[in-house]
Amino acid sequence: MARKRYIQAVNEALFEEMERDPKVIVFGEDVELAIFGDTRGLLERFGRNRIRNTPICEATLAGMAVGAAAAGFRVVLHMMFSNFIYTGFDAIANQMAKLRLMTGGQIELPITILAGYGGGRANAAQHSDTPHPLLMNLGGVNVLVPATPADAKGLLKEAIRGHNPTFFLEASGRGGDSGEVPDGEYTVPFGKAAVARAGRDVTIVAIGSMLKPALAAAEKLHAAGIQAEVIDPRTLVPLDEQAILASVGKTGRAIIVDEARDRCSAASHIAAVVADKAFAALRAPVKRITVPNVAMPYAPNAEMHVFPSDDQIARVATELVRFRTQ
Amino acid sequence: MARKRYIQAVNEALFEEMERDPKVIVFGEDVELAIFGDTRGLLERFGRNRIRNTPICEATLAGMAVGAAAAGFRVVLHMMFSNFIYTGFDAIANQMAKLRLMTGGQIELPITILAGYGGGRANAAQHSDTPHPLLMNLGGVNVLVPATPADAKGLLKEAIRGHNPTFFLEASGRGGDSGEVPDGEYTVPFGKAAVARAGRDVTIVAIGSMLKPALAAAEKLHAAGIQAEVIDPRTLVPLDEQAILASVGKTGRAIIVDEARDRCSAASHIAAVVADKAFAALRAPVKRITVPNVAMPYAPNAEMHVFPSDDQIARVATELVRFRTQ
Amino acid sequence: MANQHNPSNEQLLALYERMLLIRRMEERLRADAAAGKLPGAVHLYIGQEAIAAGVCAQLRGSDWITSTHRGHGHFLGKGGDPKAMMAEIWGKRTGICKGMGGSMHVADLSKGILGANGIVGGGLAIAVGAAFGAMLAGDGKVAVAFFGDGAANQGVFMECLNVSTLWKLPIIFVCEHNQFCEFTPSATVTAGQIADRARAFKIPCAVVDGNDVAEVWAAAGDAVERARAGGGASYIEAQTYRIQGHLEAEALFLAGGKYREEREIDEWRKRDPLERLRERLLSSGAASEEALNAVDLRVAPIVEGSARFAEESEPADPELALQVMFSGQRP
Amino acid sequence: MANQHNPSNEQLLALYERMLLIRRMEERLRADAAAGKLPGAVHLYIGQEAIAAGVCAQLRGSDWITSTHRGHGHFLGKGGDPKAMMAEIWGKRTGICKGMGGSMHVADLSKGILGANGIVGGGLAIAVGAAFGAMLAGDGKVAVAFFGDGAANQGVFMECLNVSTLWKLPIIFVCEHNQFCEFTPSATVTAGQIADRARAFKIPCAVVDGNDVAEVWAAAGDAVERARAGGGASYIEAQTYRIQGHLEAEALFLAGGKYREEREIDEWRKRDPLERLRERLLSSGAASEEALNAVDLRVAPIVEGSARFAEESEPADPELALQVMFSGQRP
Ligand SMILES: Cc1ncc(C[n+]2csc(CCOP(=O)(O)OP(=O)(O)O)c2C)c(N)n1
Ligand SMILES: Cc1ncc(C[n+]2csc(CCOP(=O)(O)OP(=O)(O)O)c2C)c(N)n1
Ligand SMILES: [Mg+2]
Ligand SMILES: [Mg+2]
Repeated sequence: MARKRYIQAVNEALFEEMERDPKVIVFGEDVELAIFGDTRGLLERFGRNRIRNTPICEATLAGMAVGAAAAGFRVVLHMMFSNFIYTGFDAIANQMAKLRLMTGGQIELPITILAGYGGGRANAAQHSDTPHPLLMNLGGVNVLVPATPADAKGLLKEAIRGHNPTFFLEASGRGGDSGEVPDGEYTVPFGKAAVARAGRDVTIVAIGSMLKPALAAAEKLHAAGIQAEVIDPRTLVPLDEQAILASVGKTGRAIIVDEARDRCSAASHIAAVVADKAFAALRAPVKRITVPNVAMPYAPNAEMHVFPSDDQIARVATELVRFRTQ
Repeated sequence: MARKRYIQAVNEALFEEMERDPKVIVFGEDVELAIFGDTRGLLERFGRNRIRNTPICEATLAGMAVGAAAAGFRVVLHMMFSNFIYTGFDAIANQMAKLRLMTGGQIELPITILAGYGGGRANAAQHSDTPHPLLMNLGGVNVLVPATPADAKGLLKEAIRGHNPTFFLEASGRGGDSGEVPDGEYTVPFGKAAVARAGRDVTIVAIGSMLKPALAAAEKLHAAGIQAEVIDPRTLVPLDEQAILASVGKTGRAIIVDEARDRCSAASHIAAVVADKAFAALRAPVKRITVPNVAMPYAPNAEMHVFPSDDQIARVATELVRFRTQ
Repeated sequence: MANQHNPSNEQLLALYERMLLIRRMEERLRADAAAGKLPGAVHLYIGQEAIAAGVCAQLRGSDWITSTHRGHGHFLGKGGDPKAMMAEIWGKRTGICKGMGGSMHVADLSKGILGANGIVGGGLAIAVGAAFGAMLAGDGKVAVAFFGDGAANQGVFMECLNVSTLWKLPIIFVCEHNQFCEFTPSATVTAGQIADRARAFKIPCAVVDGNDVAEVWAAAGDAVERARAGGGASYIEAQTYRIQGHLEAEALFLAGGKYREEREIDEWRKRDPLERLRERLLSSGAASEEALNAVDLRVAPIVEGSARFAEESEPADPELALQVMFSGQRP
Repeated sequence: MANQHNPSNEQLLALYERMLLIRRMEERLRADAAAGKLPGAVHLYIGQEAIAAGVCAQLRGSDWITSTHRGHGHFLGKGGDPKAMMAEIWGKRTGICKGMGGSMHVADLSKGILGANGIVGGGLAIAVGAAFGAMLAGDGKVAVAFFGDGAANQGVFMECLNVSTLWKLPIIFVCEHNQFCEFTPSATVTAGQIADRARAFKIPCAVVDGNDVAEVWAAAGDAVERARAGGGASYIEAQTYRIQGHLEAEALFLAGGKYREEREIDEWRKRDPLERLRERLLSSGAASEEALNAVDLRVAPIVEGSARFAEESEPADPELALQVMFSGQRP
């Protein structure tokens, strides 16, 4: 184990997988000089046949990922900010997510798409979207939201070795966050949630960037005598329903915290799964703490205002624990 | 009142609003000859300055809608099949849905986008998507899913007179379905659900195309002594939460039927709202009946297989009514 | 032997056979569509056969193609199996995509056919990606993107021209200019000459008579040679005409509306690529009436057999969508 | 009076003042960014001022423009209020967008400024839509789409050229070729000449020295005249150079990486558009040192006042997003 920054973990995963398999290629805008830092050093080590800058043309880049994967490569496409996923959305939603089904399973598309998501840095509306709900609804792509450096490294390696299109979403501006990363070779499997903190009174499902405020809230709740269990799904497609249901089965209370806009969010979906499959265990309403249905404002105070906070999480958790049906 | 086909109701709404306001313009691919029939006759009546065929370039068409609306027009953009929304998604998600917020409210964007959605006609994966969940998550656009000719006409007129970008989604291939349409001038307000059938035992929220099987299921349930209440939200953004909650408050049981893929569907979201705000009334798990997380297969039998059916709805409703917590 | 610009008699005869196969298959589909036997929409390739046949004759089995919603000709041109295609269009489990794709998505990866495509312009970037892969792999493969004049108005076309030129990719853009985008005459939605858009990138361009298979074949030969030699992208515009409606059942959609004159269709029928090739073969003495009739006799049972196979096959496996959506994972 | 191709001395002096205002505002933002006072990223326009100033001088207040992530110059060029812009970039409620948009989204609808844009290429189609509106309204307005050389690789560019040509829209495409797309030299991602892409549509093209405001002004004059006369679209490519980093704080992102030579920047500094104009004014006797100093004295307090206004203003209303997301409706 060693403490590493998130971005360093991502960088290591790329390095190791490119070393391991010459079929791994990386392309995207400004990947050579690594605007986010995650692709740093790859050009020097692997050359322009393995990593290369592209023109700004997301529609084509996403389509090319499909073609290059069909031609036998393991493609890593860097799309920088999540909002640019929309610019390439035709090839993602109509081709990448559907081609395998449409060919009756003739094709495998080992494609990993990296993009930063979310707000909190005054990047304003066009650089702050949290697009996992849209991607989850597409049906043909995996969606990863690793919150720790260790998970980032392990999930990215798993994605690159995988067989299906996979979105690897990094919380924007959190590249500097650090955490313990296992030494040596490892991967993290898809569809296995992590219990980031154990507790018996209330389940907090914290998605991606929301792990931090959720853990902070759990700490505050602990001080108030409430033991929150914090679940980090780590991957949204596939989703570890069992882990969530097991926790709610124990606590009888569920809060889902999601940086996505509320409507049709991952929080909505997980809440729906809980209301369906853990109904008998529920002792209180299922709560979502999300971003309201607005585009992200620019001003930091306005941004903060729409963001889930640890206080808000702690408050809702406390209400749930106190909830009594009449 | 007179019986009219759905497509005729849409056509009347366009006619009437274009007559009423010279600022209403219509453009899109093949609108002059009306591939779906909904724009038939408009060219002859209003000329090419009010309705015109465009090249195939959805990205630009969606962006142009924004510019033309900013320049003072009420834009109706026909995008044919919902999947082509993805092709124009950049301008929709990054511009249309955000420009008003980003300008601090300086701008109004009276834009109505028409598109057919859903499967059931062997149109295969790239012509069968049901995109309302993605649009609902965007946050800056209204989403209408009228299921009857009367609602189609009234909601479309309301949309065209409105102040915000609005998606008007028509179930593909249902243009021939008919129903009673009020005579004379009327509109249907956004955010008001309809009680399509009253009942006391179970609430079935049926979205768009799913109204038909939901009503058929309610009929079957009636024969079996179960009185289902069928709620048609009619508009998903804004969503009439009160109507849904009032119904569930009465029945204690909720099923949401949605032709969208399950994950992060409108069904998920409505289930989440119910599990939050109607928790105390709930007597059984909240159920979603949706399309599984696959691209639509082509073969009619395979398509049928993934589609919600009246039998399935009736079966789930019966289970819910029988549900007892241990 | 023929040189690159003049197909040999043998080659012409092979082209004739391929074109005839496409034509007869399409005619059969036309009849079956009219009879209400086909589940989805079909967009027929009648009148454009010389393009798929001429281009694909220059390709190897392992080369890549991407196609359009009007993709049966490309599938057959590239060596796709007629039976498997027919069964696919019928939505049967014996179909090349097991009934999951249908007419607009016929694909055979083992033959380099990356699929027909229901999104106008959707195949362009996929072909560019495959060409990029071929370049990186150094495997000598070439990619061909077939697309319509309508698709040439999608911006992705320009993006693909740019990337392909920059990276000298082994790709050929084949624009089938059939004068229409659905019910819209192309001239009313297309500014300037499409070829000029490629010329802006200094991509070698050939604008050919798409109803003359020898012309198409020669242009494709040049382009393929250039691509394999590392010379980068080429653009071929094959001028032709869509004889059938945009889709079968067009009349239903039009409901009396009109976007072209019957006379114009008749004019173009006179330039039928198959008829022209037939006459050329006969008048040049390259083939006798008997030889051509023999081709007919070879093609007819394939078509008949394919249709019968399709009709008699089991419907698709309704569970399959859930199984194949992901590789090694449930959806 | 000046003719269309030679600005009068008065006009040149007005251009000088506008360019100087942009420059000084940007320098102030550079300092405030370095001091960590600005919440978000800022992309500065230093070295490109002649383009916004030259083009906008040919426009009326009611004409439309769309801009890019590097949009302060266009905002000021089109007559946007410096105080309101500065406050916006500071995220204050007195900002032109009430703090909701920030640097990348400064917009003033009342002045025809449809907004800076964080999506590369995002403004193109919006301008085409506005031009379409102007054509339909017959109100004589013109739309200008400012965009970068990087944006010219987005397919939407070609789509917009096509629609604008077809419909003879009153639009001017102004490509600011500043040699870079972020940290990528444009030449490595751009095949051929961008102007040729417009020429493929037979759109009149002018490739001008973007650091010579008189050249830009003259080309824009032609284009605006053509647009107003119903002559359709024009393309202007202004060749220039990005003097600042892609964004302030670029060094942090680069972490020692390098994509251009200091020497190259110095070369271009010698072609500074403001300096050149200053020298021209002086050497031609069009303006005296005193007159130019007077301009400085007019501009300085505007900049200072804007910065002070911004700094002293109240933060944005945190509830506002929920109020303005929709018009007349809660989100
Ligand atoms: C992105 C997208 N937009 C619109 C359509 C609807 N559509 C199907 S075919 C077609 C016309 C295509 O014209 P062209 O590319 O010339 O091909 P052709 O039909 O002439 O072979 C259109 C508009 C589509 N399938 N995809
Ligand atoms: C759709 C999209 N892709 C990528 C980016 C990231 N990005 C911001 S500016 C930029 C370079 C733009 O270059 P150019 O158009 O030449 O403008 P310049 O910065 O030189 O003024 C890129 C890639 C973006 N903002 N939007
Ligand atoms: Mg065509
Ligand atoms: Mg640039």
